[in-house]
Amino acid sequence: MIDIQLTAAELNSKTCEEFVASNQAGGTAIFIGTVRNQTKNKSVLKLEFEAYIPMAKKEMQKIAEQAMQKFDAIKISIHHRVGVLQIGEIPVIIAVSTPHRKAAFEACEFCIDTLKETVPIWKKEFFDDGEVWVAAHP
Amino acid sequence: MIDIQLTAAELNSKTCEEFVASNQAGGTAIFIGTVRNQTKNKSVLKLEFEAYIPMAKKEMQKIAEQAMQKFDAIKISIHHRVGVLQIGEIPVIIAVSTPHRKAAFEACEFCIDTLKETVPIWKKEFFDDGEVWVAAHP
Amino acid sequence: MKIKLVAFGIARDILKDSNISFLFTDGKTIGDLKKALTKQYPEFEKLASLRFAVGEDYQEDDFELSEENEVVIIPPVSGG
Amino acid sequence: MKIKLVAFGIARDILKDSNISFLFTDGKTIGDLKKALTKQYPEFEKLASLRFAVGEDYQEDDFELSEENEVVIIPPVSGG
Repeated sequence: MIDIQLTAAELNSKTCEEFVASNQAGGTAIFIGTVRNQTKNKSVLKLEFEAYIPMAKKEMQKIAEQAMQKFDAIKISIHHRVGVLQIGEIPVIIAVSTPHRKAAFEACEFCIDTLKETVPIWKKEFFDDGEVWVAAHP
Repeated sequence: MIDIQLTAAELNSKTCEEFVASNQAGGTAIFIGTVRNQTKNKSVLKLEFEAYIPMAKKEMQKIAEQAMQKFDAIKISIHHRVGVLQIGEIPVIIAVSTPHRKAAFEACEFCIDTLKETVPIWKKEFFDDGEVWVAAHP
Repeated sequence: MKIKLVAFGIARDILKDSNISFLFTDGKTIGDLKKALTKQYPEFEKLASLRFAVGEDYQEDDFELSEENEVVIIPPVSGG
Repeated sequence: MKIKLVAFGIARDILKDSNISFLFTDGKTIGDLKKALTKQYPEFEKLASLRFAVGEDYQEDDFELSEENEVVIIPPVSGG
């Protein structure tokens, strides 16, 4: 079972944890991204995420399906936020339940790594002296 | 900063997540163990955990300190439960925040792997037809 | 061929619009579009990557376009 | 030497008590204790591992015991 959300509302890890709960699960791994107060030693004021929403949801679904197969996961929940986020807020949560714990870590890491490569979501960092689209340039 | 708890009370991942929250954190990895309804294809009715409490706390503290150093973690929270647990209940939660996500996964996995090797806690599985101390025999 | 282009992130900044109608005459594939687009907007060449989507899926350089296609420019993603 | 032994988990089942006073005459190290204990309670030999703690820390075979020590038997752990 897969739960994908792309939303402007605040994310809550409990929602993801409860979705992936299962009597067959021996372990659940959760990754929670948070907005850091700095990047490359520069102070970050806030972030803004924008997404090509229908395709982003489709790509998130694909990642979850791949992870289900590859790691024999029981349930996967991927939530991503869009809009303006302050320091300490949560842009992404990934929760995976599996029968054994090793696979839970592997699947969770696979999902966040792949999400960062393929899902059409863009992050802009705001500094004192300007703003920049993250990772746009080499 | 390190937060160690060994308790008969129900565990809550939110408590661990909130402890490890930090403005310096880019990622938080959480592992949640859950009681499975079966082991080696045998139905489990319930589990009971007992601990040599002072030493178990000391060993949990040692693991967290090692992980802090080894993976440059910001904060670590390790909670373990003792007593009788029903299917689906949570015996262990480990939360780690780090500046970058890769280290969060590595540190979290290190903590649960090491905990299972060194912390004096014992799990008894109850079946229809008896009970067994887990991992006691090769 | 005249194509409807949709742009997000830094691609929108480069086009100075989130939707434009783009005319290109050499060829009809995504690869051809990329060449024509980069020629007209050289800033695209400085990006770490440049991908295109049609029908909410990534499409490769050899994908053949038709005038009905809406092509979405996908600059380097940075979610998570 | 007479040592106070504390037992958890399956070790308690083997000793049939969580606290016993154990007398052994050959040697004075943890290794010697292990030998004497296994001789008297052969079931310890079937365990996947057998460790001992003094002062809330694991101690190796060469650790020298004295009569004041409380030795905790640590059968294979299975937390998490």
